[in-house]
Amino acid sequence: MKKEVLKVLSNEKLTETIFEMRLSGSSPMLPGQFVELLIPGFSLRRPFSVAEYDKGILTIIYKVMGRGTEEMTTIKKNTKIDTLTGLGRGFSLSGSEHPLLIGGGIGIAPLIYLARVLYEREKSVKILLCGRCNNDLIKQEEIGKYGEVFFATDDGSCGFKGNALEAAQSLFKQTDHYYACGPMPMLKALATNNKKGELSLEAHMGCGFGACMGCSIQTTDGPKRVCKEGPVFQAGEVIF
Amino acid sequence: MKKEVLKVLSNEKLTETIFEMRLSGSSPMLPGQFVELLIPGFSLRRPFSVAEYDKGILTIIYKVMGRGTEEMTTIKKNTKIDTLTGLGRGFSLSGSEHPLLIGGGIGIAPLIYLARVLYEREKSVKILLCGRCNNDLIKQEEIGKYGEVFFATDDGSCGFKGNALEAAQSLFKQTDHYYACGPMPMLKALATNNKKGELSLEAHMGCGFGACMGCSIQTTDGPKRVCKEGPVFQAGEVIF
Amino acid sequence: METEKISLGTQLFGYQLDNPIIPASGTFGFGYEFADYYDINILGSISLKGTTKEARYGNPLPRIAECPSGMINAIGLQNPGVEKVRTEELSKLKRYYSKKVIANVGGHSFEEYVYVSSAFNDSESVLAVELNVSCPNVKGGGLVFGNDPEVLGRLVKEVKKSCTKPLIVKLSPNVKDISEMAISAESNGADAISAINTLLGMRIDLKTRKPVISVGKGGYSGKGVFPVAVKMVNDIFKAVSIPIIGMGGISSSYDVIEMMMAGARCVMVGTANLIDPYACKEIIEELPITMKKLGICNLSEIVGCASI
Amino acid sequence: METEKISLGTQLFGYQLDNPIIPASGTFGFGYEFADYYDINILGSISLKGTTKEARYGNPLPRIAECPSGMINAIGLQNPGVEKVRTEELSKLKRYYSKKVIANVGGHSFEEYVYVSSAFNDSESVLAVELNVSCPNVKGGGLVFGNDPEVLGRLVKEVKKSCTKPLIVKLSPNVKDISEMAISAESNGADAISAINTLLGMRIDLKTRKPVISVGKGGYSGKGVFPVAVKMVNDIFKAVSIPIIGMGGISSSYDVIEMMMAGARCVMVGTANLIDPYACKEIIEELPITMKKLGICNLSEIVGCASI
Ligand SMILES: Cc1cc2nc3c(=O)[nH]c(=O)nc-3n(C[C@H](O)[C@H](O)[C@H](O)COP(=O)(O)OP(=O)(O)OC[C@H]3O[C@@H](n4cnc5c(N)ncnc54)[C@H](O)[C@@H]3O)c2cc1C
Ligand SMILES: Cc1cc2nc3c(=O)[nH]c(=O)nc-3n(C[C@H](O)[C@H](O)[C@H](O)COP(=O)(O)OP(=O)(O)OC[C@H]3O[C@@H](n4cnc5c(N)ncnc54)[C@H](O)[C@@H]3O)c2cc1C
Ligand SMILES: Cc1cc2nc3c(=O)[nH]c(=O)nc-3n(C[C@H](O)[C@H](O)[C@H](O)COP(=O)(O)O)c2cc1C
Ligand SMILES: Cc1cc2nc3c(=O)[nH]c(=O)nc-3n(C[C@H](O)[C@H](O)[C@H](O)COP(=O)(O)O)c2cc1C
Ligand code: FES
Ligand code: FES
Repeated sequence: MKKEVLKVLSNEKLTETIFEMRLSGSSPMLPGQFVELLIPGFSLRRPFSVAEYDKGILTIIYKVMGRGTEEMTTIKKNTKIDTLTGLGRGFSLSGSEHPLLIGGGIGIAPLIYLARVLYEREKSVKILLCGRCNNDLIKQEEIGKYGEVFFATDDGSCGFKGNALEAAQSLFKQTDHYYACGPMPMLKALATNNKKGELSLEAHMGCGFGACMGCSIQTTDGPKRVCKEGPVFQAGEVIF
Repeated sequence: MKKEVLKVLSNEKLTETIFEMRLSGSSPMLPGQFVELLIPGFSLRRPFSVAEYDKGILTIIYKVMGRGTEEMTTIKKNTKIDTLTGLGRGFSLSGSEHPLLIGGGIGIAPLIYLARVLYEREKSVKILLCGRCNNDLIKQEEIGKYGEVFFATDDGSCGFKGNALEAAQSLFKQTDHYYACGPMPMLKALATNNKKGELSLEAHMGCGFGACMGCSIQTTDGPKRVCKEGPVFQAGEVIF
Repeated sequence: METEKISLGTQLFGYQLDNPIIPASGTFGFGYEFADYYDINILGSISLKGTTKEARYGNPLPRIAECPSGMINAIGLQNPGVEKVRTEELSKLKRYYSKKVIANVGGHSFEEYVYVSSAFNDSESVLAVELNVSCPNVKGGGLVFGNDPEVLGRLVKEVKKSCTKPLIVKLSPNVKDISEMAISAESNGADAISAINTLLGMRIDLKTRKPVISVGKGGYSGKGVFPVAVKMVNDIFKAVSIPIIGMGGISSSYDVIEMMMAGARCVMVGTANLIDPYACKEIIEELPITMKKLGICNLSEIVGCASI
Repeated sequence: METEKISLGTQLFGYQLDNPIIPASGTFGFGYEFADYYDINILGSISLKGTTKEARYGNPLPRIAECPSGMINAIGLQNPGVEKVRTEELSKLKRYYSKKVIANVGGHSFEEYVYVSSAFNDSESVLAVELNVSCPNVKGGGLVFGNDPEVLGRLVKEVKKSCTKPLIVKLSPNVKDISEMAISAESNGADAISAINTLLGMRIDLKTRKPVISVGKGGYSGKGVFPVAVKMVNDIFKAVSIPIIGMGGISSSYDVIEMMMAGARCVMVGTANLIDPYACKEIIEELPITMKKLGICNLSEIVGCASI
């Protein structure tokens, strides 16, 4: 963890409710790790997964969910943001030659960086992007560069019509390890069905670096903090 | 009273602890009236007398006293400030042909605008500037344009050595009406000695426009609000 | 959802309020001065400055201290006395405001509360009397009426005997259990509860090394008290069935909705008026937009919905 | 005044603290993890996470809700149980921190408080035990130990019989009169008072229309509680003569000085650590500069100076 002042390079709309912010000045980040931004006017920091990282430049992709993320959309280029970087432990990067990445909604964000790193390590990467409709499936092209991409939408507007678990069933057969990020019900369904994977979880956070116990989940190995031992957990250890 | 967003044109150091800020976009202000600035990060507005006003451009002169005024010194050109303008009732501008203006310390600020307006109305203006030392006697040159200026300092570093009342004694004889602004003990001494004048008072304010009764003083005519019936009162009516 | 279909109306004691926004006592004077800034007829009602039997100057200055997220006041109930309020202030206000208002009553003894609250019996423009029970009981040795349920119950019963207007009892948050107080007020005849009054607070001037406020302590209000107010309003909601007027730190339409979800039928806005004289106007204008965003058609559907 | 002549030192139970800054319980874990961020030996002492007899997971998520000027938590005393704390956590901390620490003790019955607080009798690195009396008394029907002076007095007396460490009683602000509680603690043997614990608060999620916190309410802390804390510390200062450890919303060296002027001998910093992991370090570095500005040579000269 480092406390750093990052500078906004850009803050652009990707869809009606999803934005991409690029920030410079960040210490190195691993796929699956997250940062916490202090948005002026708000008491607690907002946590976001790293969606890309390259030579000090950090990208986050965020969805407008409440008043904090709404305020974020108004942040201008060159604004300086008090940030905690390098938070949490990321995804394991070795162990599987045929990984499957499953992203649901804004949960796609951390998989972009993960996909690139696995691709650069010459893994054969498959990626399943899930959402309610085509609009949710962000960054399709970019992700396509790193592996074979599959789609699933609730309304069938893109790819398979159905939920993540249904879409994953056939892909599970072709992989020995999956990485998933998305809404809790999706993660629960996946983990119940297949324990050979890793899940990136969310929790309301008091601190983001292990001090407050605000984010502790129950695991087969006792309580663990999403912000410190996580946000990535083994699919088999999380008690839902 | 108007709620307006003013733009900072300049914010410059006059002495070690006194600054001058010029703001554009203000509705007309009368001498003795005040404005309230909302400084980001602070809950209550800060009240300041108008030190000059000309065609929408408002000048305030402020002394660093605590954390709010300290923060103000860091405000940059072009910053927009949420301001209440046109607060309070100002000095009476007619009635005397030979007015005497007495300013103590930062209390000199509102007398600059007052001096100019009286001068333009062709009054024969005398101005007594008082302070602990020469450094306190700001804007000597500017004020000099509007009338005959006298000085008094506690340490004798400029003009008469002594306090405002002592220095005023001989000048009182040459005037039928005085205007005073400065520390409470000075105003009390003047008013006790000579009732033919007006005093501009200060008080901690909850609102600045008459809603909270936070600033009520006792007068011979019952309680009056510094922010609404004041900040200028008849020397004879204030109960100290 | 169409913004036009959104309804802000609510009822209090059978009287229709156009919206649930009421400036809180002590932060809006006697109302008429705000008519210089906007048409105050947009307000649901107005709670007037706390009124006592005799005119009061209140506490020496300073009476105000800033806090990181609000302010402390110790005005000490400055007011011109009930006679002047009833005759002069109410009729001045009537020139600018055509709806009914709430008379806020302070007192330092049982007798004073009874006297002042029944003085409004014949004031047509008074919708209800709001009893501020946070004042110290001078005759009772400085004890506060507002933190002993038994004493509060007796006070409410006494006042109800002679005051013919609906009675709102305004509770202090400086208690061990506010629902106990609400229950005592309700069972002794209160027609509504308003809450919260200010939390006791103190600031010190680091240069003089003395309290900022002349009398040492005062009442803390503003954004910083909002979570405490929401919790207490919800406690009261679960304890009584009379309507609740919620307040404490409200400064936006979001806060209004949160307070109503906690259990408030309408809300009062206090400190926000002091920092921004247009606060109530802005909240009233924002409210339908925020309701639309949140899918709320009718405010009555959300009152107390957050109770678990 | 020379910055070098400024002294930050203070004494607690005869033990010399290099400065009055102590991270508050529950906001600094068991301390050692902060050693990754800075040399924690600069801290006056550390108050450890609240400890109970058995390991506890605490409340379901979400346990955290944001407030305009602070936060609400309902962790529910997650901790690994006193045995592990005494053996593992304390020895891990010892590797990074050479000074003595404060063991914070929670409990849901008289027996549990007595058991846990005396479990530290032989822990050399424990300077004192801090009794968190805001926990509900499960056996006593959910009543809280911390809001009835008589019950609190009995608890303190019981604990003092077997706990050989100096005893700090940490008071809850959710009471009618905190000085009553402090007097009861003192007269039953408490060696110091710490205050304030969190204020009860609630936030509602406007989209789900339910409380943010899984269990509904929680404890409000952070900048917004500062004026309440200053007032209560001052009330306690006027009521008792044992030392007071002041806390509640402290986030700068100015706040430290204000809390000490209200009556605190040393202070604890809580929520500020969560928003800025370097908060305590920054405050300790700022403190001599601020003291110089204000003409304070020695912190002991200002303790309680604002009492009027
Ligand atoms: C490890 C981690 C990584 C995340 N990565 C991303 C990402 O890459 N892109 C993205 O869009 N979102 C991400 N989130 C979720 C994001 O943090 C929330 O959507 C955001 O905090 C909501 O803030 P708000 O002010 O708009 O919402 P409000 O509901 O107004 O926020 C109120 C409070 O609740 C907290 N909160 C609300 N929802 C969440 C949530 N889902 N998780 C954690 N805290 C929450 C806020 O931080 C704030 O403290 C991540 C969350 C975590 C824990
Ligand atoms: C009508 C009026 C006109 C004024 N004109 C000027 C002026 O032209 N130039 C100038 O330098 N100062 C003027 N002052 C005083 C100025 O408002 C205070 O010095 C300033 O508010 C201090 O703010 P702070 O945050 O630095 O001090 P802090 O002590 O940190 O402020 C804490 C709180 O106390 C209030 N406060 C502290 N001192 C005063 C005071 N003397 N009067 C009112 N509120 C106070 C602050 O506004 C704030 O709410 C005027 C005050 C009034 C009432
Ligand atoms: C300056 C001021 C004066 C007040 N005077 C009164 C009063 O006379 N009677 C009363 O019942 N409450 C009074 N209050 C309390 C408010 O009506 C309200 O209960 C409290 O401020 C909490 O709401 P807020 O946080 O929105 O201000 C006063 C509050 C302030 C700030
Ligand atoms: C996340 C969190 C956990 C806490 N846990 C404890 C605890 O275990 N024991 C305790 O006595 N106080 C606990 N507290 C209360 C703090 O120690 C402190 O009394 C309170 O937060 C007020 O100080 P602050 O405003 O500086 O945070 C906790 C506070 C927070 C925010
Ligand atoms: S958010 Fe504080 S421990 Fe995880
Ligand atoms: S400051 Fe509110 S009435 Fe004067």
